[in-house]
Amino acid sequence: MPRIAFPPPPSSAATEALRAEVRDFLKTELADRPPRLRAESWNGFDAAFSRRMGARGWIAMTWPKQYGGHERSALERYVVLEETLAAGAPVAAHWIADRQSGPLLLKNGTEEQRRTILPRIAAGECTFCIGMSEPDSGSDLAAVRTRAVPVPEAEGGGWRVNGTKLWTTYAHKAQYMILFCRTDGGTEDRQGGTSQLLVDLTTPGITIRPILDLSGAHHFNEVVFEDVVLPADALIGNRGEGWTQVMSELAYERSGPERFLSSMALLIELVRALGPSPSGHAAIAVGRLTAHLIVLRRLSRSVAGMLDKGENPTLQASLVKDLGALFEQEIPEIARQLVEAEPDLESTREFSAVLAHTVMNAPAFSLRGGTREILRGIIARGLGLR
Amino acid sequence: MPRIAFPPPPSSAATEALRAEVRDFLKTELADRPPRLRAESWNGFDAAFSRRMGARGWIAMTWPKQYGGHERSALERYVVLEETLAAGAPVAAHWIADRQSGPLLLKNGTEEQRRTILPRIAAGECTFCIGMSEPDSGSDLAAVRTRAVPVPEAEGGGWRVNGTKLWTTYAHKAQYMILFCRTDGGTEDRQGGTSQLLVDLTTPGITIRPILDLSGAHHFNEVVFEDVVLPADALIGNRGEGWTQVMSELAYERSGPERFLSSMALLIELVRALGPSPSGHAAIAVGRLTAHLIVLRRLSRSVAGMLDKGENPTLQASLVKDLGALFEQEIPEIARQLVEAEPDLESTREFSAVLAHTVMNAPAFSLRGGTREILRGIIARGLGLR
Amino acid sequence: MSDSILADTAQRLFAERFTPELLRAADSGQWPAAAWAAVEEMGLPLALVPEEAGGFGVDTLDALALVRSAGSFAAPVPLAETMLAAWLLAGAGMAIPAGPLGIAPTQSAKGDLALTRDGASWRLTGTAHRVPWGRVATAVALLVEQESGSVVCLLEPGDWTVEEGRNIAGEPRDTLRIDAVLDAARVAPAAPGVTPADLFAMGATLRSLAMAGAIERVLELTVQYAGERVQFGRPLGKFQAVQQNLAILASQAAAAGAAADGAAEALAERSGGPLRVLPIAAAKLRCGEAAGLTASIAHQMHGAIGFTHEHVLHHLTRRLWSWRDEFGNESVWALRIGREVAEAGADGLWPLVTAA
Amino acid sequence: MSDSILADTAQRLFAERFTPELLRAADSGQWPAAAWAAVEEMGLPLALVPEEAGGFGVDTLDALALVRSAGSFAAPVPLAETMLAAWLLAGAGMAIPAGPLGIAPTQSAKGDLALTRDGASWRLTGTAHRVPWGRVATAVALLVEQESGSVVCLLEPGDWTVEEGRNIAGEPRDTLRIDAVLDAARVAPAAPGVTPADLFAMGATLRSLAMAGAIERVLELTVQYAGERVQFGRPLGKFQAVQQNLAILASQAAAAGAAADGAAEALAERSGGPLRVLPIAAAKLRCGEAAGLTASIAHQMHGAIGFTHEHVLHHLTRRLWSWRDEFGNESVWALRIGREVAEAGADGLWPLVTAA
Repeated sequence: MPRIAFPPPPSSAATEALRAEVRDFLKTELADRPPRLRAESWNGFDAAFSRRMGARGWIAMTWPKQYGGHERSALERYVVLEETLAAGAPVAAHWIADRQSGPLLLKNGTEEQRRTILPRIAAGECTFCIGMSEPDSGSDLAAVRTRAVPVPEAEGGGWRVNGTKLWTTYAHKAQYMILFCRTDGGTEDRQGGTSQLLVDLTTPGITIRPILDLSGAHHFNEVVFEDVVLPADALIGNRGEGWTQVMSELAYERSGPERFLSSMALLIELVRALGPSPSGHAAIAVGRLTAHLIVLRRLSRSVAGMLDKGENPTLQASLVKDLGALFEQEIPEIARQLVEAEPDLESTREFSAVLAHTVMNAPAFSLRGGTREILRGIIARGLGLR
Repeated sequence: MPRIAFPPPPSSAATEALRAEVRDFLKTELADRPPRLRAESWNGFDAAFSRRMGARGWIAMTWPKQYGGHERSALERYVVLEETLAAGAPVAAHWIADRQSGPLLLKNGTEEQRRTILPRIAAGECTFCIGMSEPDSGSDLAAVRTRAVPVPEAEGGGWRVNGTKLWTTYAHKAQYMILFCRTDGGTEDRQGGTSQLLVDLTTPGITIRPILDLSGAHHFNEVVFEDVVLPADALIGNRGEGWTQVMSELAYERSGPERFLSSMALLIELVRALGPSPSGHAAIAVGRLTAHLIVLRRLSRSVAGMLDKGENPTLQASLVKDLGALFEQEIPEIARQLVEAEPDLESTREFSAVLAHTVMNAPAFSLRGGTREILRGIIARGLGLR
Repeated sequence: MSDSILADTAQRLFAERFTPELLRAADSGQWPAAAWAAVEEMGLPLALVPEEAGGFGVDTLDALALVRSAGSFAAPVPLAETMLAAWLLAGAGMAIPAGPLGIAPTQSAKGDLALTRDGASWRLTGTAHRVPWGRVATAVALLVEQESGSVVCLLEPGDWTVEEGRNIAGEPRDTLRIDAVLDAARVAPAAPGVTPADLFAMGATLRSLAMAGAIERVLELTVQYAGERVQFGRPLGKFQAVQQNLAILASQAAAAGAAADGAAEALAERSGGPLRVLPIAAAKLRCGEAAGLTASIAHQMHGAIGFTHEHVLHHLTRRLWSWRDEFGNESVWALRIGREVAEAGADGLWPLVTAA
Repeated sequence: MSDSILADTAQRLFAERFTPELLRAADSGQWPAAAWAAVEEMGLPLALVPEEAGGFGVDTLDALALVRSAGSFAAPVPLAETMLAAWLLAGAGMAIPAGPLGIAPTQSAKGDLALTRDGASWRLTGTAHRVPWGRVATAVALLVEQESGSVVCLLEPGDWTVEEGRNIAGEPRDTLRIDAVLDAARVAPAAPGVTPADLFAMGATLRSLAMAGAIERVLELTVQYAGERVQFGRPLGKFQAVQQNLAILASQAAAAGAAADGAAEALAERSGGPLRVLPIAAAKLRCGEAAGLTASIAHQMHGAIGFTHEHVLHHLTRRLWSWRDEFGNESVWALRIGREVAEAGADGLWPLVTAA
């Protein structure tokens, strides 16, 4: 069996000054943000806030300066990330681009794409969305049917795209989409023949329709492509290597603080509701959750340290994600038994509103970025069992 | 999807007099039986107690009188069973025969077997063991290698048996074994070619060796057959139908009170240790377990009612077993956090001793009679998924 | 009306009326007046009322089964509440108004409501919290504890002002600010032995039944989905990991169903004496626990599909998340059982279980 | 000695000495004297003792790693306890006797022990409960709280009578009835800041490390077994249901390992000031929780095989079941953290977590 090492995370002493700075900033920025909005975690969208984060240099922190980045360490980025998430700051306007699309372009984009787009992301002025799932492809990405066909040079070149993407978060507010689609072969080729394309969402032929989630909120969208023509250089990386590129993105993003802080607002409100002298029962429950949080954070920071050293901790990252989702989902189930309050989005009590939000969103915590069952299959493979 | 009905269990009013009688009997019988022994549940062995149960008419309750039975209802039998198990009475000397081997002989045995053996079981004077598992066949019974070969008439007839059985509970105290073995074909035939034989354990060629369990106790045995010759009428039921016969035994025995009362002694000692004024925390925990127990008992009695009517509630029985094992396994995990006491088999405190016993035995609750994974597979099939 | 005809007719009505479109409309705050009228037309709200008080002579267990059935359709109408209010009024010898009726889902009415003499009339003041569908109620039946015993008060629109609220399933849960002068005809002693704690337990029974119904339906939907949805070239239901989860779902449905049945029996067998509360407490707790697990597994199996507003699943799961907290959550009832066990003592535990 | 040489040498020694046969013998009450002598020969019991006090200058983290390693072999010797006793004695400036040493695993020594002046000497009376391997200890180091601060007492055989006891792993946990007159050389103030609560937290750290080691080993054994054992014509590990369980096992091992590392760091970084207790509390709780889950899954996967006395699995799982309750179970440490969180308040929660 391969040994699954989690080396000690890098010392955080060096980043404490940055942490204090971020906390100060957030304290002012979020002074009026009620817990029920903080509970939205990374789904909170505030373009102005994102611009101010950009102005502070807290987006694109690790990227090269020539593309608007700040060449700071992954650990410094980690500190900014965990502080903003723990505080329930509205990061959605810059978060996807900072976390996923920007790094993809940095690694695989054209020089033109890097030069024009990355600085705008860094400034907090450019929102991305990710076009992955389709009506008949959930966790099974190889089943995508959206297709990009090369347009003959004679007809102007580029790609003609047709298909439908589902569950595209914030497509209705984004400027760009990273589109995962088929350029060659068919579903029988499984992962082969898939590619990633950069899509300017103002391109003609794109229709974005809201998909309301179970609480009636609008985060998701259906994005329909009807004979959408993209330029030739819309291709990111290599034709036919879409799957490989996506997998390497996903593996690295399984273990960040976003994987265990989704219910943080509720945990905080729980502590508030219980007050300074909780019953033994309540103190034990909160103490236990706090212990789990401390350990999860250590695991996550350990993976961050490995990533910073250029290692490939795919298995470790999967373990953190699995543990993190369990923790996030456990919090509402525990909190609701400790405080007498029914979940109620519109309640005058913040605890009730935060509880309602968290109860209704918790099921997604073990779906997004691959279901729990798939994740555990990946872990089993890492243990040498498949 | 097939509807999984659990009809209301039969009213217990008619059996209350019997219940009172059993409680009275057990109160006297078990007056000096300390909780640490009651915790053995159906592993407690006391031949004298079994004889007294027999004398009371509380073994073989539903069998025909001509074979020593008492022709009472399945519901009356259920009452005796749950009362003895809840009280932690030592039933092992008669239990396997009453529950499994006797009914098998009643259904499939020869008239001679019925006439000679069943009355002795009913009297609590005849202990059976079940020879199922083998070194390379755990849950996969089709993999048995113990083989019974017909002996030519010229050489005296009957069966010659060779092979090894493992985990045979109380083989060292039993007079008989119901042996599951192969009479025809090979493992490639899967279930086909297996049969059940009645084995008098005093037959030459049989060696019984103890297998100590993880607490060092001796319940299990290895039983080795070396050219053991059994009479021709040792065959129970039909040659080659061993698997079918075993499955119909198992299905009916998935849902009795033995499937959720294994940790009852600990639950009782927990209530005792907490006293009349438990903390809110402890009261909630005990209240929850009690609610689960009430509901499990209702489910189990509902299945008993269906069996009594001659229905075939295989799916329902599997659900009860799965829920029951979870409940039994949860009790030690909850109890240990509510009372300050380390588990200790030799402790002067009964709670510690009962806790130790239950912690160490709990893993078996979801193994015996088919593992949890296999059980859930059976349930899934019942839902129409396989 | 014969039992199974009632059940079948009601189920057909629910299936016809409580369509996904209607559920969505109700979710956005619309009162399904026509559907309610059809339910009322069938007489279902009077199912718990004895024949001599204007009911149809429905067996109590059959009446309660209607609530379970309505739960399985996520019926967005106060059928259970109106049944309960009608029963309460009938017990007090009062006439039962037509239309959806309200009750207050609180264990103790003390503190929140004050009933005082006002000449020949009475004056009732105070607040009733989270009254289901208070905004459309044609009347509200409240049980108020007085020195002399429990008293039923019949309130009519105008007796209260409404502050609208909702549970997370979108069902109205309104706060009624009450200041009413009630003439003698609208105030009467409750049937013997009926206390606010009793009414609370009855409410818990109705919610348990509704949860059991919803859980069974969620199981059905999920098994069906797993059989149809293809991933990685096979139906989901062929994956062992999915099968194991669905087996757990089925066991929760079984437990919830049996628990709710037990509560219904306790309620049905009552005749004047005190309610057998233990089976009811066990049911509300067990159904509440099953509700959470069921919702979680069903969403896990449905994936993103189950999260869309268009899908029927969330009408059921959001009700499960709401109902498990109404009329006492798991902790509330567990504490009640736990105290009873502590009083019975270690050797009283098993007798207490067999008597439940 | 270089760090990894120490670790490797120790591991080789453990593997060589703590064979299944030795574990079984120890289980039946035999003291593995030769194996202990070899451990002592290597100097391992002095690993926490500073060089200036007779130690070998081992880095604290490396010293603690030995306990984890011993845990993974279910080593039936008081290595952790002797390390702790030696550290305690060294801190008080006392000589460290050879042989296995005992300590008392209680949070507060108050009530159980009384230390009084007896002329130029001292008199210590009372009871030390569940002293690991008390029966073979050549000396026992006890920390007694006095008005003046914590005092270390060095007891020798003859100072106590033994009532033998065992934990469920068969490890000696003896009650010592103490009535001893101690000359001044055997009584000394503890190192500054060292209290019984501190010693208890150190014990919790050592048990966390041992659990982390045992859990890793259980994972390894179980993955190996699943890869080898064939059922229904395939290795167990090819079944999706088994894979899902082993993934959970791996995640528990990861959490336990990281938690124990955190506790070890807190202990290692201490220099005179108070211990950072939060990471230690989190570790004991988290490892304890992982211990239960690990044992349960491992036995589920091993089936009946894991239940036999002959198999090595239970030497590890029974230790996990014992160790999670020693030096404070999950509730004890959760309460401690919970009280600290309540004091910090809602807005202090996150800063408290990042400082842990």
